[in-house]
Amino acid sequence: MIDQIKLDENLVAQAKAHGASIASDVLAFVQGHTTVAVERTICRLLGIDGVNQVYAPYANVLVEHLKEWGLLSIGAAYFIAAAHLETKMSPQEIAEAVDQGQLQLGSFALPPGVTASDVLAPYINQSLKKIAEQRAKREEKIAAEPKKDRPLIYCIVATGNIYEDITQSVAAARQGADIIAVIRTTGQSLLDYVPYGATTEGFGGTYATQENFRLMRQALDQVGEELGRYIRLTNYCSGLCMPEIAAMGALERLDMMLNDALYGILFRDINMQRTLIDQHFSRQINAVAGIIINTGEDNYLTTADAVEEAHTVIASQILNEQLALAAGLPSEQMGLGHAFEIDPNVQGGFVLELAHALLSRSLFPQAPLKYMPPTKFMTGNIFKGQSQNTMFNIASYLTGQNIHLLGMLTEAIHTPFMSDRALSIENALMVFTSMAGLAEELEIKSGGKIEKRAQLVLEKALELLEEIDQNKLFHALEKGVFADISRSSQGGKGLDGVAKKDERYENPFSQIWS
Amino acid sequence: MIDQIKLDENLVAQAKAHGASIASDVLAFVQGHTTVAVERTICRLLGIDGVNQVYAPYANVLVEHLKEWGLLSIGAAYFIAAAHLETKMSPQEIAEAVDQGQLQLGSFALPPGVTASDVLAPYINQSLKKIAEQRAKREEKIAAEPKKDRPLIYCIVATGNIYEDITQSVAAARQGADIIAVIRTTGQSLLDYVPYGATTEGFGGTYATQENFRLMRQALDQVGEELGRYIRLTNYCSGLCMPEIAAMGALERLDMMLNDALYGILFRDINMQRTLIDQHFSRQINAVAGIIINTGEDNYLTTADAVEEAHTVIASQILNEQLALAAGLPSEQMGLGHAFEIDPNVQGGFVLELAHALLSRSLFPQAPLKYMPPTKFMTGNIFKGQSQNTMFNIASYLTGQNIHLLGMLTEAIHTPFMSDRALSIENALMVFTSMAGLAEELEIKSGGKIEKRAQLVLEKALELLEEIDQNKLFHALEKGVFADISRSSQGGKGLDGVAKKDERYENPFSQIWS
Amino acid sequence: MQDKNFIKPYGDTLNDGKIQISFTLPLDAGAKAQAAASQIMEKLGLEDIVIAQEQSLSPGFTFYVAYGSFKAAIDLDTIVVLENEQKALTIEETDELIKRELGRKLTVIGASTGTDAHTVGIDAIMNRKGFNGRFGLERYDMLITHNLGSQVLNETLLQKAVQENADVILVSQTVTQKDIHIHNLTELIEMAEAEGLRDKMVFICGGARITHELAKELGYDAGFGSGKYADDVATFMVKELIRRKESNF
Amino acid sequence: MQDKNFIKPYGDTLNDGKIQISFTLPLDAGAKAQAAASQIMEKLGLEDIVIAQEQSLSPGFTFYVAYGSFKAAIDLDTIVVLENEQKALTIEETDELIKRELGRKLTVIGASTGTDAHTVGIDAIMNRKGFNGRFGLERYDMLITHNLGSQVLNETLLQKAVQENADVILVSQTVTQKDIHIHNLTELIEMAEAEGLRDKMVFICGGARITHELAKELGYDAGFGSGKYADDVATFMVKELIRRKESNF
Ligand code: B12
Ligand code: B12
Ligand SMILES: Cc1ncc(COP(=O)(O)O)c(C=O)c1O
Ligand SMILES: Cc1ncc(COP(=O)(O)O)c(C=O)c1O
Repeated sequence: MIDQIKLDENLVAQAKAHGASIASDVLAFVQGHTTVAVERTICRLLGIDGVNQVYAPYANVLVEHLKEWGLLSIGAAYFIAAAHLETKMSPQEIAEAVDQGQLQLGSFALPPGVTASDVLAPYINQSLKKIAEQRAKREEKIAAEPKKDRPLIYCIVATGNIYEDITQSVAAARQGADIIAVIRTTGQSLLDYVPYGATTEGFGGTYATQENFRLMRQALDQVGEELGRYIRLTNYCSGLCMPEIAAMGALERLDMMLNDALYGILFRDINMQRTLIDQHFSRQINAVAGIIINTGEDNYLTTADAVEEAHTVIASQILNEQLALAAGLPSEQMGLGHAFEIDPNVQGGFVLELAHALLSRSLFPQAPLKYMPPTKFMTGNIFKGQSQNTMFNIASYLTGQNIHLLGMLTEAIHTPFMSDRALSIENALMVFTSMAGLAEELEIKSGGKIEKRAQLVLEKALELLEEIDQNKLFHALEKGVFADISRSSQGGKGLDGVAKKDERYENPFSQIWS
Repeated sequence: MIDQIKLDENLVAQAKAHGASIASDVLAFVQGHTTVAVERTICRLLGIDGVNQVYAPYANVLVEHLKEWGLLSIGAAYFIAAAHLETKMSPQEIAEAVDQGQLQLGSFALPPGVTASDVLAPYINQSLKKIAEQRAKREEKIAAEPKKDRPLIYCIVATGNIYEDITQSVAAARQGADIIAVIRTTGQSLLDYVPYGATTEGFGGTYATQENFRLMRQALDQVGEELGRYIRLTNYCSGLCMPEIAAMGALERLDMMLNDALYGILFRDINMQRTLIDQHFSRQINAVAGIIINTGEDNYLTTADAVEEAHTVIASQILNEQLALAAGLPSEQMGLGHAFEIDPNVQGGFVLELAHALLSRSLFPQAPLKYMPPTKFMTGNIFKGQSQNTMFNIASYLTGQNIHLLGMLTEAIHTPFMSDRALSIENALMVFTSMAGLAEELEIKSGGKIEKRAQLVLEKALELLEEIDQNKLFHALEKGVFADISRSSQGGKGLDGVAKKDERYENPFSQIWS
Repeated sequence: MQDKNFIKPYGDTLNDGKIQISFTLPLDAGAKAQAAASQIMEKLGLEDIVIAQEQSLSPGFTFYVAYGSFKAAIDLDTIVVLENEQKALTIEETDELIKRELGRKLTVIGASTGTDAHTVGIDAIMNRKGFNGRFGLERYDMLITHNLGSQVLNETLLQKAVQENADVILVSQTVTQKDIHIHNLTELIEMAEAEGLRDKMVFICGGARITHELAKELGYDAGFGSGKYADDVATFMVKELIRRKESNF
Repeated sequence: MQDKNFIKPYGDTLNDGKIQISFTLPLDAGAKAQAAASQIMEKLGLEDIVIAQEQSLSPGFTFYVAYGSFKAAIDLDTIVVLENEQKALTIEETDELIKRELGRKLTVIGASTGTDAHTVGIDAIMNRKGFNGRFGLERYDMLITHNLGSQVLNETLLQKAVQENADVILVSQTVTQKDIHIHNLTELIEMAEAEGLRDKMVFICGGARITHELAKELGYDAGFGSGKYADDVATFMVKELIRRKESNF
């Protein structure tokens, strides 16, 4: 059996311990703070939906109002509860009234001893119930479908138009895709609000909106019924609205969410305090909703070298793992990321890829790993691209990966056409069919290059984690340990949306889930 | 190390013993006969070249003349020697005189005790010298080039025009091809003469002519110098002129020749007596010229099923091996054929392919095996074709094959364009580079499916060889044991060119090489 | 373009017209060859041209991969479905039809002709077991079949046809390089015409690169390419023989 | 066609014109869609059409792979090599030229603009280490460079340019879907014009899908796509600045 590799258990334990120590540091910081995004998420989970006349979401309207009046640190739940107690208005009515200038939330206060959780219990429970129902529905559908002894085929759609996305997704499902990810339009992650309604105008992707989630979920459920399979849906809870999108996904039964503790900091220049607070609440939501997170370690290798920086992927996986555990997200929901990004012209590169893939596989035996295809060394030569992807499909299959992000032969050219996806699915299914059973027939040479390489990368990851643990994560990010990118803890976008929690502060949901 | 597999040595020995017994039967028959092609070959090796006014090769003119006068069974060497002794004319002059109706060979006879070999010694030695020189030149060039730790990339050219073929071949060599095979025009194998001169009008291939050989050899030597590599040249010595082409190849320094004991019988409906006699002499020539033969077992799998009929490939390889040994051709020159022809939609088909490839590899450890790419299940979907070929490249590399016939993505459409070949070479080189060293890192599970499959196929091959041995080869071919094709020993083309040897008969070359 | 009967190629948005192209130019890679590549894309009538890849194959030859949008549109209303594209009858239906309308068994002679040694195609049509699960003509009760195999001379094929009093001739051609199939197929029809056989028999050809249009152009009654099986051929030939019989009255 | 300045695509024989095509039609697979596919090949001006593959992608969508021969030919004499395709100078040559002809250091400001977060392209041009072994602009003694990174608003870029008294603006755009790059690039030029900066600075854009033609159309001085490096850009900008200086006299 090839999908196992011997690791030095002592090294593994040390690396994970450093990860846990870093995560507990982060947690301590996170627990003392909130953000506008967290507060908007609470609003949404209390049932505040819709947009006002200038298309501002009511959740934003309410939270902006708090921020304007310097009340952010006390939190939305507190004021909604207080206003509700006094006016008997629902959270939605309260938000609309705020929008109309009819309410000033600062004028309300909770009587001593009364908590927002108590006051808002009916609203809270309604959301919890809806999330639980969606989770149960997913579990039921998955239990009913035939099990697959191979990676799940994950395809992206990125037309920018939700209706074209649906056409593409349904076709992909019929061709054999197991998971559909609707890629987000460029720029959405920097918006400090979630757009509303069905959208048809994105660039390099489609807006993540609750209505778009609903439309796609419906279409996939329908084609899934027809095919006797459950088609999983993925979107991105990253960027300045990370936890809000987590909430929307939980309500609309998304199955996976791109959610990385560091991605926004590194690749979108979002402030690190903001991101780390947001990701914690997002993961609590994902955890309860049974949503698998997909982390973004693959991104490192699009700028840094996949051989030299292999250990940063491993270190980051451990960080993501430990931060996820800190948020109550179990291993079974950790789609930790890695990627097949070694230059295909590197002599013996495939051997290294196998070592890396097996290292991830063995470090996180319970986790549904997400394996990303070649992107950096894809070229306009789509024929060569097709064979690069074949090699990737083989590596993924042999090493027992779980979430197999399909490489597209046109990666270097455009977001996928329907035919690109079909050709790529055909490629993967052919490999999975023809190579069925191969992993069981092969064994890795004990003490050979593959084991040695895995050991080396693990050692280097441990060193890096040690260093981060010593210097603290914020400082390490300032030094630029990941993807050759350095970020300052006071720089980046969204820092003004961070607030230190007041002692009156309450997040009823986090309380339940902690 | 993956390119080894455990075989039951006892089964191997039995199978080879049956092969040897079948071959010795064939040899007994062959030794009592000659054919027009063998006689023409003797003419050519005695220096008879060129064509007459109606473009008939002088070798044909002379041998037709003998046939007309019922002298075939005494052989060309005898009469040329006799005429030479009397007229002092060179073999070429004799042939020309016969063409002009100026000589009647039947009127000459050798004095008792005088052999053709003695009389013609200067002419014989001249050919032998030329062949030896060409062989030495090849060996020198190969010794000077860097060794390759991977299969040699074998590409076909098939434009029908020798000059376009050269353009294509030179480009392919630059792209990384190690071996160029000039595919023959459809129909040439049924011609009972070898066309003359440079040709530009073939269909699905280019005429095999001595001049075409020379032109291509020159072009490849030139580009090879430039690249610091030796580019090998291949053609077909099969069909009704099998041994003549062997001779031409020996003189023009071809490096490999398609030459199968059964191919012509099965796939061209050439009479089996004729083919078996011709192949023996061909192989003697190939042997002395240091030319690697390529056998055609792959062809079986284009009509028969690759899983069910895998054992016929093995049985035929053993037959080809034993017949080659009987002709003095060493294992190092046996490019025994097999093919990657299992439907890519067969569950676990790749595992079977590995078993088959390893079985061939292990049965003939010294032989430079020729591995053929997918053809039957190639479709007009060139993108899928590219990944089928990637899987083939991997199988070939992992199992340590030697002569790697490159699959073309356009296999189901047309003979290769320059770009098809370039894309295929790129595909193979990428696999060989990226997977370098992988075979050493993997081991085959002992007692697993791969070993069991190899054992099963070997058992079935043994059974078949037993049956052929019992019934004799002619009879087995009548029963249709290969490729679902049956042929009668009295049917097919070219039987009228076979003659039983007279006691005066002499083949000076065969005598030297036996 | 709004008319539902006009269509364009589809990339990821309706009517985006996206097409993928690749070709080699007999030029060295570089600015000049790139410009020539773009000109080719323009002459193909494409817009939004993307030259995605330029790759030297050898001095003097450069390979391009490109994408573009097809400007024109196809009017579906102008498309006529060909006579050999009718729905195939089952074996029973065909046998029944022959019995009813022609009242006798039909004789079919097939071969892979000229120097062509490919038999899998003609066997797929004629042999009992057929291909891809579609049975061959040998399985029809009302057909007498003779499969002459491969490398059959046109002369031999016609001789046999006369000898057996054939109703239908089936010719397979697989090798098409330098248009050898056109040469072979034309020769057969010319020989048949010379011998006065052309109208006495139904002439059908087939092969991976044969289309119905090509067959008609060459003077055949029909042509069948890949994805066509015995039932398609049987349906056509029987209907054609019935049509001929009827038009003779 | 005999004229050596006319060329056609090359398959395996000079002037065979062979081109490979693939596309999807929004139609169910079958005779009608096949006919439409052939019509598309004809409208592309191709002959010897081979529809090599028909493959259903989903109900309503069918994929085709086809080959054909290009009827037209390209007249190489009509091809003009673009101004940004000149041979690149070395770093030393460029520095030397700046010293000699302009007599001062030049200031270059670069960014990946709008919402575009791709930095590898602009870094390849600007960062010291460059790309594919070709050093970046930071390595030039006579250039002062500012790489603002990604997701930079056009506004911010122009502000910075004014502040630093820039000679050259470098803009990178990688995401091109729904023509967002055209929107971003146009906006920048319009803002520059409105602020009277357009002629004071050399505006250059780049990215995998940017061509020189497109750049010119959008009002830029030059555009550079893949396979272009810092030396190409440096050569162009210096020559352009010298040209401007000279034409001002
Ligand atoms: C199998 C095969 C062989 C086998 C043939 C064995 C045999 N007994 O038939 C062998 C190995 C012997 C062979 C040899 C050669 N082959 Co070959 N071969 C193939 C291969 C791999 C498959 C063809 C096949 O069997 N297809 C399956 C059948 C069922 O499909 P089909 O023929 O299209 O038939 C269907 C329809 O077309 C239709 N049909 C066919 N005939 C007819 C007739 C009628 C009347 C009707 C109604 C319908 C009909 O019905 C069938 C079912 O749908 C193809 C590549 C490929 N993957 O397609 C190359 C291919 C056909 N071969 C090719 C060539 C060039 C050759 C050689 C000439 C090479 C050489 N120079 O040595 C030689 C043949 C020499 C000769 N004298 O002909 C080329 C042809 C290129 C071209 N277009 O000109 C191909 C395309 C490979 C390539 N890319 O170079 N080949
Ligand atoms: C690396 C990468 C990323 C990294 C970027 C990391 C980083 N810091 O840059 C990450 C993972 C973050 C990423 C994200 C996304 N990506 Co991206 N990514 C790529 C990838 C794999 C390689 C791009 C690259 O680095 N090329 C190498 C550089 C050196 O090449 P280059 O940019 O062409 O630059 C050269 C020339 O063009 C020129 N040049 C470039 N800029 C300039 C400027 C000037 C002034 C000059 C003179 C020259 C010049 O010089 C360079 C050297 O020759 C490509 C696919 C591919 N293989 O090409 C996709 C690709 C570019 N990404 C794509 C997309 C859609 C995205 C996302 C929008 C997806 C999403 N919705 O989330 C996001 C970006 C979101 C956003 N806000 O922009 C698409 C773009 C499709 C299109 N044409 O519209 C591509 C093509 C993938 C695909 N097929 O879908 N991506
Ligand atoms: C972890 C993660 N989050 C998010 C994204 C998408 O980017 P954005 O959040 O800017 O839409 C990616 C892109 O691949 C990613 O890997
Ligand atoms: C062993 C062998 N000989 C010959 C040929 C070529 O056929 P022909 O001799 O008809 O040219 C092949 C074709 O693949 C072959 O495999």
